Amino acid sequence: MKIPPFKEHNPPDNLGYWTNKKTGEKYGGQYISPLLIPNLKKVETGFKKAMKNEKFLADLEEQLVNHIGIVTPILRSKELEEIAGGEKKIGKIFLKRTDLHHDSSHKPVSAFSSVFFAKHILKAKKIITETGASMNARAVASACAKLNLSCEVHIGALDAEKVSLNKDITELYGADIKVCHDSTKSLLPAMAAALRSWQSDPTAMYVVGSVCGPHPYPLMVRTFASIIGRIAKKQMRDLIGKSPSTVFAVCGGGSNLSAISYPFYNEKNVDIFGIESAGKGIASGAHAATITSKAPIGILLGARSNVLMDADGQVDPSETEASGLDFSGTGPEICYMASTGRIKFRATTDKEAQETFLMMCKKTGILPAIEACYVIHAALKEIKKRKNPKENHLIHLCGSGESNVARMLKYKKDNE
Amino acid sequence: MKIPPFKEHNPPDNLGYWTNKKTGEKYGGQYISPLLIPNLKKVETGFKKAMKNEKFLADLEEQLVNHIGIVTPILRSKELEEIAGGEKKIGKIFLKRTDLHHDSSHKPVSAFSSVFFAKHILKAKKIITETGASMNARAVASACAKLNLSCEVHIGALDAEKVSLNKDITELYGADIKVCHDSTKSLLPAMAAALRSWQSDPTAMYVVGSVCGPHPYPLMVRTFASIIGRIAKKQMRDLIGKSPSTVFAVCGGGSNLSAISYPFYNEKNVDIFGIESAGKGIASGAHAATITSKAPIGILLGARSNVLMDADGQVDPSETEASGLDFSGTGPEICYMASTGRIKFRATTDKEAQETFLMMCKKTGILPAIEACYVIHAALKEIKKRKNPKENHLIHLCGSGESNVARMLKYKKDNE
Amino acid sequence: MNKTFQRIFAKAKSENKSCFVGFVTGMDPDYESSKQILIELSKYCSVLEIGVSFNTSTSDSSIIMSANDRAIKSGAKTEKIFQLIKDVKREITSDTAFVTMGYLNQIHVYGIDRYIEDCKKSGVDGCIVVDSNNEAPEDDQIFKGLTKNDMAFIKLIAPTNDSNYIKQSLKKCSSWVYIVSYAGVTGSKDVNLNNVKKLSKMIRKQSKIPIGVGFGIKSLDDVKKVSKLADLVVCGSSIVEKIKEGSQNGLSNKNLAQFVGEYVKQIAKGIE
Amino acid sequence: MNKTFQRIFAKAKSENKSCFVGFVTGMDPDYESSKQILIELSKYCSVLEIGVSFNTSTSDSSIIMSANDRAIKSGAKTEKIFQLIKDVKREITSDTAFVTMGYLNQIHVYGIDRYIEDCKKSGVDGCIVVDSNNEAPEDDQIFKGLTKNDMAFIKLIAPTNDSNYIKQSLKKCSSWVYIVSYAGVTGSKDVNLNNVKKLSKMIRKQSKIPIGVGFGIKSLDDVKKVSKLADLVVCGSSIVEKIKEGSQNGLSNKNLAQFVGEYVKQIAKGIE
Ligand SMILES: Cc1ncc(COP(=O)(O)O)c(C=O)c1O
Ligand SMILES: Cc1ncc(COP(=O)(O)O)c(C=O)c1O
Repeated sequence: MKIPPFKEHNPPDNLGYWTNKKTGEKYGGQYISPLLIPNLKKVETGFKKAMKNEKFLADLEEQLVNHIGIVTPILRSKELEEIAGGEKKIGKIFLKRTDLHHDSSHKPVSAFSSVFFAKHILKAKKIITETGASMNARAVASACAKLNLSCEVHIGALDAEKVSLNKDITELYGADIKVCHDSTKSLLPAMAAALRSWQSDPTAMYVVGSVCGPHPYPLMVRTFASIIGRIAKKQMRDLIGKSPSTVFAVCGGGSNLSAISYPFYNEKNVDIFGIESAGKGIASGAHAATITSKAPIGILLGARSNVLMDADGQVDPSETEASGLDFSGTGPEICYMASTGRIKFRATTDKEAQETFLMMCKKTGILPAIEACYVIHAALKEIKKRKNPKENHLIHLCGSGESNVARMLKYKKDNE
Repeated sequence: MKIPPFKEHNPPDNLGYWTNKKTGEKYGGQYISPLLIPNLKKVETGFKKAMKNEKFLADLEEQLVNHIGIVTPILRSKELEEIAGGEKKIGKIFLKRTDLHHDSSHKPVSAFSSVFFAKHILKAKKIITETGASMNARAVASACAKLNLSCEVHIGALDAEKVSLNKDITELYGADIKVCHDSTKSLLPAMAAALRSWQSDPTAMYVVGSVCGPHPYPLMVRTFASIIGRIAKKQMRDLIGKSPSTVFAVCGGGSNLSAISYPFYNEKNVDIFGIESAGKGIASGAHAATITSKAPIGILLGARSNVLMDADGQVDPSETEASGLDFSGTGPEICYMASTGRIKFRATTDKEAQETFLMMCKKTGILPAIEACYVIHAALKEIKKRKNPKENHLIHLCGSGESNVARMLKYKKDNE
Repeated sequence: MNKTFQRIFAKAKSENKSCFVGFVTGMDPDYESSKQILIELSKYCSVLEIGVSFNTSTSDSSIIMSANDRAIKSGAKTEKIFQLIKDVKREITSDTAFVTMGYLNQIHVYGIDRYIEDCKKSGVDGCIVVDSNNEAPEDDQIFKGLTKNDMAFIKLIAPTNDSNYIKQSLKKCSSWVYIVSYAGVTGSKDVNLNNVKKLSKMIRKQSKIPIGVGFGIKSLDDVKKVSKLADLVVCGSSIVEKIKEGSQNGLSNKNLAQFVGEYVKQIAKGIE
Repeated sequence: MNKTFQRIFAKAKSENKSCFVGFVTGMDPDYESSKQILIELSKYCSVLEIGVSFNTSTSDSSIIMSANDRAIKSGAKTEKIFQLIKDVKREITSDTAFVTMGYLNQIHVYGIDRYIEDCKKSGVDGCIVVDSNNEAPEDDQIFKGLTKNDMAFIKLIAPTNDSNYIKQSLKKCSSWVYIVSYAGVTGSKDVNLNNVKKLSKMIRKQSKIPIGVGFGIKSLDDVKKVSKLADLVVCGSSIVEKIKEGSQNGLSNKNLAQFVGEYVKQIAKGIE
């Protein structure tokens, strides 16, 4: 398959801001200690160079295709169509199967690309990253193993104590896991710890797990990840002769959402939906729905974006069953796209996602990542509401659920 | 990708025998209680019909491509070439990445095909299968969930007690798991229990986990599974303009070996290697190396083939770290191919496989199924010995190691 | 037809009765007890069917599988089963027929010709080989060997078998044919008389061969009913269960034999 | 230049000494103790740098992060830090400069203009905003607000920053500039004098602004050495560690203040 090349059609300005022209609100930027400014400039310059380096891009694509297995199928799911009311009522439903990637989620695409970039463009010898549920750590550690770079992973002490398949795999891949005892002992302080570590070691490169962090990370990650959407768009053309009517993706930091929807930003006829975790319900306050809960703008991990925080600016911990969505912010470009209304947002509760997980297993024979169940639930609801037999719906099935099995089997048995 | 159609070039006779012309020895057949004969005849007739049914074959292929994700990449592994002595000394090494399949191994290909066949050709409403490590059960249960058939899985009591990711996933897919307390409480009595259950329910269909069992199972499973090899062969042509010099695959029952090597049977220039588990060493007696240990011919689970057994014909339990290879027999066609010398056999000890597992994680960023580590070790050894820079080697990386993580991490820590 | 069966059938005919067939796994729970059980059972059974254990049998119920496990644990081997039969025959005077029941792998490993020879030597009258396919070369070899040595090849026929299969099977049956009363495993369901009637009819169209019926016969009443339809009434799982029960209660040797014998005596009364 | 700093630098110059800057996280471990600590430290410090806690700061060491945690737990909020400064200033007579140190998010949420106003009201003399990018609009706004209100905007400069970055930073620095002695986090390594020399040289080429040095200064000897090179010597992590040590040993309020003061007194003697 010939993969369409990347085209920039939502560039930030030179300082890494996306500005909402109506409100004047800025998203993104580079708010970081002066100690990290040179590191970021190196990444920025390197990234610009990389995107013009044909050989780099070709080599990277070759590895993504043959190692990450990025040309995953798009599966038409008659089972889900049935559940939503039948093709004759609601049209067709397609699943982009990035659960079939190496290391079982969309994450390895940007993780591998970033590490490949670090090795070949920046000539770095070491990668620093952070992790919550270890999906990102696993992907980064895998890339480091293959590309022979050392890998340092920061993880909150609470997350480190949890039994975690992905964490164990990260260890097998040879990563050096640093446990962070700061603050909430979870993802956010681990991210801060990773950034601090990078501050001490400018020859290393920091890799972020989503479209977050200071400029140029949000730009770089979505650019790398968008190969998923470029392929999906082409596949939809091959399948139905045109782009889908809707694109649905879950949104934690926003990488899988931008990964699949970015290439459709300019297509007005394609409705794009980002789905957040409403946790125990938005009203309960225990959720990870930054956008849906209308969280204010803050400056988190180096960028302006919507942030769950209290009146004094202390960041509130998010709460959700999906550890991959357990994040108090959202990537700046996504926040910008939400502010313009180009991406519409919905939120699914943990309970709804858990029920969707069981449904997916039993009715479709697919073991989805729990993260993906938030989007599937919301998509089915939206599709039922749209009730348009002429439509084609594309849902990003962004991961496989091996690491959710123990908790979900317990949930199943507790609720039988 | 246009997948080359199946061509029969090693047919058994009408009774399901492959006969070694030199020795007169027969492999295969249909040794089963008269109660099962009608069930088998139905499968036999159905299978013949199916292979001529263009629509069935096209629909099946469509599902295999889009649901199982069968067009997995072939990855050239420079890391393994380096380890074997460098491209300039040993040529090129390619990995067929069936670890990227839905449900993470080669098994779902024949499992899904068999269940699809049961539904559309036999109009069965229920599937019966057996399992050891639950890799097969997981794949069959997934197919049953998607195709809306009920699924009954027989598992030995000892296997059922083991913590097993695949067993839990099988349950999530909605399978009815029947624990079997007979005999060694492991895979073999579970297979017998599955066959007996089928005896009681002729409207169900039995699905076997490998190229074993009474005729037509060995024929049917390798025919379905060979799509892997058909694709791989075409991919190798696209990559290097010809077939590889060698094909390496691990051999438990033999399904992944026939899956990849079948389409090369007629190509004399392609050396085919099957790799067994030597467990603690062939001499120790604690192994699963039916062919390498020169096990005699027996009649196991309905077919003549080489069988690990004592002087009185009681089947000996196999012993190996790889639960997917923990089987006292080998499929009849494979035994036949071993007897003619067309497939050469090697065996790898558990210890060697475990070290290979750690090496793969650390050096290639791939988490292989422990089963696949037996073949990788033996392949590297053989490739080093051949020392031919003009050769292209194809190794079947037949599964992903999520379910091996806990044991392997323990092994790693114990051996550090 | 095998001589012993000839005599047994002739006697049964003269009494206007059918024959009772008792099944046990050889050497369950051990050699000596099994010997005593067979001796005791010979008082009530015209035919003794003796299972040769295979640890990976594909058609036995869990009841028989456990018996196999017990027997193998106590050292059951093919040659020991022959020894057992010889020992039993030495101690009984009744005109009882002996049939072995087993799977092909055991025979194949033992050597088909050697197996038949040893059957002959130990006074076996017929063999059941559950998984011997009519069309398999081994099946032909067994058939020829048994026939040459005046022993019966006893084939199983199931309700799901078609007339073609029945025809093939009957060709190789010389003394009697064994009807399986339902599609399932031994001991799992109740005997199915409708199936028996249907199958008997099909067989009768082709042959006059005596018909045995098994699977699910476990009470006096079952025996009575089947006795009306069949020439031989086979009772297996329920006897094996009794052996297990008795031996779990600490019985062995003659005590166990008596306990099991009591049960067989009761149900064998149903023979009419 | 801010008036307080003007006086402090003049005095220091007259004594041919540099100035000692003591850092604590405001409200660590609690409001009252923190107040007493600041009062006590004012005896030995020309400048008091007070951290405004942010629970997700990207540049603080674990030592400071823990202090932040303790402060937040005891109710630290931006407005309370202003209150604290006011309370402290009310009780001291020394001519000490007060600097806040924090992250942009706190200020952004508080409101930049409101923050500057409240700084002014509570007698703050300057602000460090660790993650305020020179090129960001917020940075301009802060710079303008502080300048207008005669407060210092104190920028950090790291050994890895290039001359262009230094130039940009110096443009916004009115009272002094803060040199980070090594690329790392506070308290993690020893002060790097080579870096300091190099950076000072680069700065001196462009400006006569007083230079402060921090990161890794924790002993009398460190203070002595840095004192020779810099106009201000900043000591943070080691003071914060003393607060932790004292409060873990059960000290609070004046007792804790005295314990910490004792330490600061000792190392501040290194000022030359
Ligand atoms: C499977 C899966 N989906 C989604 C996410 C959410 O991340 P993002 O919104 O950045 O794509 C994660 C994060 O780990 C994940 O593992
Ligand atoms: C990953 C994997 N490889 C290999 C095997 C061996 O099976 P076979 O030899 O039948 O392909 C198994 C069996 O479960 C397996 O799971």
